[in-house]
Amino acid sequence: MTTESTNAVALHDITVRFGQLTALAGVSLEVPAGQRRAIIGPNGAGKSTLFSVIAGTRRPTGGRVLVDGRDITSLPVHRRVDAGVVTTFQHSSLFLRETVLENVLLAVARRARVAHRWFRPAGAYRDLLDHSATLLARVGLAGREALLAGALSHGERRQLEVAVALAAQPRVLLLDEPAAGMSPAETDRLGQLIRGLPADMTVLLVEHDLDLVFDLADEVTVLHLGEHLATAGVAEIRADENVQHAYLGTADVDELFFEETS
Amino acid sequence: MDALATNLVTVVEGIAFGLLLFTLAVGLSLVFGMMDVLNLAHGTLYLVGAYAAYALSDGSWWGLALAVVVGTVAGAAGGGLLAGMTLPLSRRGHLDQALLTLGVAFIAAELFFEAFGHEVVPTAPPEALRGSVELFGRQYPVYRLVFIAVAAVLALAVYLVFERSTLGALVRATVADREMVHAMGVDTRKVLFGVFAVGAALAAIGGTLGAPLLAPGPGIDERVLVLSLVVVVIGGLGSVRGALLGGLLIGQVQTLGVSLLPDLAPFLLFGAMLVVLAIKPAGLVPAGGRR
Amino acid sequence: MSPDPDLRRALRFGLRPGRWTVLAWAAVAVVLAAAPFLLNNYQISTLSRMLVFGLLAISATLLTGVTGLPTLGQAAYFGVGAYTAAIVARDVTAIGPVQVLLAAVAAAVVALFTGTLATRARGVPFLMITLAIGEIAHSAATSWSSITRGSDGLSGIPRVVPLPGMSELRLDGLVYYYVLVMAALAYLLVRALVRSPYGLVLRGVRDNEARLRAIGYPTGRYVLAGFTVAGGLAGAAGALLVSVQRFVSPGDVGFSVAAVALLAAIIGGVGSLPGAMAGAALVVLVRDYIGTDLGGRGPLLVGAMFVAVVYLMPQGLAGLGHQLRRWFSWRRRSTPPPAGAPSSAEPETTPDDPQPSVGSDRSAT
Amino acid sequence: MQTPRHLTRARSRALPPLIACCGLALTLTACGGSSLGSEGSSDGDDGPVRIGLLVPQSGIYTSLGDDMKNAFEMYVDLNDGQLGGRDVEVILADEGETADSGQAGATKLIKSDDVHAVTGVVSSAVMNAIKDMVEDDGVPLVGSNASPTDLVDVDYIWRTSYVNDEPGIALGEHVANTVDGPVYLIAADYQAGKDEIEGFKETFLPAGGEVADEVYTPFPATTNFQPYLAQIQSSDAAAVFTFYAGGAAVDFVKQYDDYGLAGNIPLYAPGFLTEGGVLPAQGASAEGIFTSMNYSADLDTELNNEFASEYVERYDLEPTTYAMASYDAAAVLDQAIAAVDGDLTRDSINDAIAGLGEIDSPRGPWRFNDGGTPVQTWYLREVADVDGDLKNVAIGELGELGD
Repeated sequence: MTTESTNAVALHDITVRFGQLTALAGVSLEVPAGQRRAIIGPNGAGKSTLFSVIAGTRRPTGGRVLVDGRDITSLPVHRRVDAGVVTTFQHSSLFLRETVLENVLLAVARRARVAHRWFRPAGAYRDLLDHSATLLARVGLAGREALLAGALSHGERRQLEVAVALAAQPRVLLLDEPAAGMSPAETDRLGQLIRGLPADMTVLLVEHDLDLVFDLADEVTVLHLGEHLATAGVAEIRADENVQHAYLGTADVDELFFEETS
Repeated sequence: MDALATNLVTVVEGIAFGLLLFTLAVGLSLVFGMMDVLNLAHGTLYLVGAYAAYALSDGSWWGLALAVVVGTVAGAAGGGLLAGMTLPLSRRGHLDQALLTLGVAFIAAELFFEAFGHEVVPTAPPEALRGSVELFGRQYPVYRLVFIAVAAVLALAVYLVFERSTLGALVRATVADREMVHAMGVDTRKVLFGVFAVGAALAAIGGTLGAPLLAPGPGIDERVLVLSLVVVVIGGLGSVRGALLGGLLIGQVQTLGVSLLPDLAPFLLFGAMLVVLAIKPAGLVPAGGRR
Repeated sequence: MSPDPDLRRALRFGLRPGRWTVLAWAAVAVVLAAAPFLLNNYQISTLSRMLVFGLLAISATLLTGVTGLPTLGQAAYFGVGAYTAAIVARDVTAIGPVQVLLAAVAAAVVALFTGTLATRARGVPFLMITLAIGEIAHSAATSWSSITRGSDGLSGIPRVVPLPGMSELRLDGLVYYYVLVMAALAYLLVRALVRSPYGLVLRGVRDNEARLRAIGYPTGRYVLAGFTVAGGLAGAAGALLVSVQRFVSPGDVGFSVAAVALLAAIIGGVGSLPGAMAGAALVVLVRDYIGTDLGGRGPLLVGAMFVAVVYLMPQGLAGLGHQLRRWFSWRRRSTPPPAGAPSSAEPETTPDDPQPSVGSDRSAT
Repeated sequence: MQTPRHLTRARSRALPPLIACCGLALTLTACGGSSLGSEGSSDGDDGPVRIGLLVPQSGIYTSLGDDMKNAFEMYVDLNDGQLGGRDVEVILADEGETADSGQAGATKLIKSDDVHAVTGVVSSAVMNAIKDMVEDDGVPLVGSNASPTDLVDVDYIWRTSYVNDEPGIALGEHVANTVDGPVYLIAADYQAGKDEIEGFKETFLPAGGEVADEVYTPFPATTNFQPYLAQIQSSDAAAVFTFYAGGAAVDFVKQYDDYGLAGNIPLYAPGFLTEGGVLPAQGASAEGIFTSMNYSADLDTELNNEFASEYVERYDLEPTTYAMASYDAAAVLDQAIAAVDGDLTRDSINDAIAGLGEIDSPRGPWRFNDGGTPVQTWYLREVADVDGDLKNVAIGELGELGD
């Protein structure tokens, strides 16, 4: 089994309670470095809560979060980014009154340690501008640099979300339903983008578009009612009785998985 | 024993001042908590009630009753006017609302002083309620005791309406999520106008009844505004219980606190607020709200 | 797909100012330089006062407009700066720039300490904490009479000496030039800051502080630094006030000065530096210059001005250009655009940002 | 590539500076005179003599401002529009409430309206704010109220009212002799309050008086005096000496009565506590309060009866010390301008004032001492009901001060 240190992300017995409601009940998980791990489960399974615990926006009631073997359970959000953990938001959360380029530049400037410079104009940092523009081109926003982020369509905002996250140079990238509200063409482009991510970057993906999930994921983790139901390769998960039961209850299993993939 | 008696009377005085602060602040808290409108003309609404008391209450019971009625109606009308003026600004954030309402406050204050003079005007309570009575071995004005009773009843009524009745539930729901209530087919604009008018009327009643405690004159509208803001922020935005708790706390700070720590007096009001905000930034009893 | 040759076009403040802007600023420079030759002593001292309050309004704009934290406390640091400069002028040196520097440092230190508490809050609690800081500073100025000489104020302040070796400035016109130079210097510093990466981070705090944290920024430290810089700026403005009126009293620390600073920033168009200067000039013009002649009608006029600005100029003075241009373009097209024509995809975002609301910002999603 | 949205704004962002500069250009064209030339000079012209009247017309001191404006204009009117035999142009400026507004008004009068002399000024903070400008520009200022104790060795500033601590000094000895037991000192926490308390102690302590306690209440925040009054009751004070004016005076006197101190613990104070408009607002609560003042409306002298009756007829108000001092300021200017032979300049007027001897006044005869403040008789007054109206009734003299 992979030793402790090579795991990019390890969760030990993570519990999250809201009063009486238990969102996560003792979830343990290990994601080796460089793996593309998808996390699926019906609504209310605790997917987003799990992400918020890893990203640091929510403190677990119990259990520990380790990244590269280091315990980051009590680290604030911005220190986790320094540790390489970067997340995108389910409802896109951008700097709507700044331009598209500036949205990415903010993350790039932080990484380049120039964010505190107060005298030279932002325009003087040509290399950072070019790097930001390159990232925008990769997510398909080439030419939209000068627009205000607030002026983007919903799909384009999702693309900018990913660009901003990549600009923070993550080692562990958390994508929270990146394809939500995207057109098929945009979803394909997103798939290519994720596939093209560097091999050493670990990617955790929460997504309802199962075609995208099964296409991209090395392994899939299924959560159900706050519990870790199963983790396995794509094939085993599709065949797993419990998973089908979890998704469909007792209904007939056929029509869920067997429609033709054109 | 003597010192205890003095402090007890001061505590009673703190309750009287605290209840006055409640009637002033609850309107501002609801309007701000619910309509998200920063109304800096709230102090002027106090002047509406106080000057009504000065002009109409001639020492008789009828005078006072007339003053209360006129004060309430004028206050409600003032509230409606302010609601109408701030409605077009609802999309533009608090700063524009602050600029507008402060402008209205400046204009209204000047009109009042033009009419009633820049002097502090005599606002004597009705004949029957003048004079003092024995309390803990000290003399205590009758009017302030009556004021405590009336203000307590008023506070209870406001509490019951807003926290216990269906109308109150509707209002609190609008505080929590205006869009959802609107989606349920309720014309939230009527609710908002209603709350603005009721909040303003409460401030005006506070002015009419509180005039003998805090007489109307130049600078009083700013003092009432600042006191109301402190009480609202300490109590918690948009919550009736918060306004009551905040009012009583500040009432004691401004009386008991001042008598126990006289040389710290200038710093007590805002020092107390800083302490509360440092511990609970959302106030003592934060309303649900979408803050 | 090589990226666009000059990306600076894609920055809010990236571009070199266009022909129009350079022309406008040149005109302003000429007028300001010529003012002392054309104005009498009273008008020129009013103009100096406008510059002082303009600088104070810019310190308010840095917090309210750029960082999205409306403040009612800048009068406290304005007062700290003024009293520091007054005491330095009386007991240490009459050299202006030294007074301004010491005043700015003193105010910045006070801002740093009080900021640690204030910047933990946002929205209404932040506004109220700054109001409290202002009122406590006002009470302190009144009661610590051993230092501030209490409510009657500190007078007997020598005239300002612009540079070591020069003689003191006796004529109001010369004092005006000194204030103009110092104010211009401060203005350019703030303008640079707004255009810098740091300025971008402050704007990020205003737009979406949660996302800023999620890309690695310890936002608290950046906001506290911004709060301290704004405090220092207000302190510098206080020092210039002392050079103009050679007197400082608790009145200069009170709520009315804090309100003027915030309102000038709003009238100017939140977030716009030239707008803040223009807003402060308008408020001082109405309150001090016109108000004194109206026999007590001053506050009435100021109130009417506020109401007028809110309704007639939604984006303040800075937004006036945008409004006029849209009004002209609508008239030139004579017929309004056909109903079916797709209105531009962009939602109507104003050139200088819709107002940051004190509470939660619902405009984002 | 879509035209970038913010490019189109570059032009519109140019407009705010443009607006600011045309506004300025407009104001420039409207006026002449250079601020780089010599100091403003109002020498040698033989037009009307211009007197600047700087009194509050907005804010909390407005009623004092009205008294001073009424009395000054009454004197000029009674002299058919002349002072010292020359036509007079009275230029009004609003002193307002703060040092800023006062300084703006004074700067306008001295540097723009180029007045020969200035009179008025209610607030001590404003007096401090403008004294350097008045001295440097050499403009005679005949102040008719504000008079901080530390305003000394000035050449162009005269005060027809009093010095801030004199009302206290006047009462000290009298209270020590008439009250057996400690006296509680309580005043508003600003400079005038401190001056009054220090002045009172200056004569009270040497005369054997004993102080129960000395407390200052935050100004202007305090409107609720109950906590302080409770402390007074629980102390062994046999009498109280206090200083309040305006709204605070109304609150203090009414609550002094409400909480049962009136009638049990005698109250002494400088006349401002019950002077002018505050007395009707206090009503019966003010009865029996002893105050010291340099004037009382019911002084039975031929000049005062004339002055008081004329004032009541014109303004339907009893004259106050503020009105009397402003009336005397007009008298000082009247006599000074008459004494000037040759060019009427700021300096010639100032020198004439310095040369004035005794000035007859509704308060009785007085003259300037070498500090520029009056040497005058102080009166003890008591608030009494005089056929239905409450008035400050003069019941004795407290001796002469200011020498």
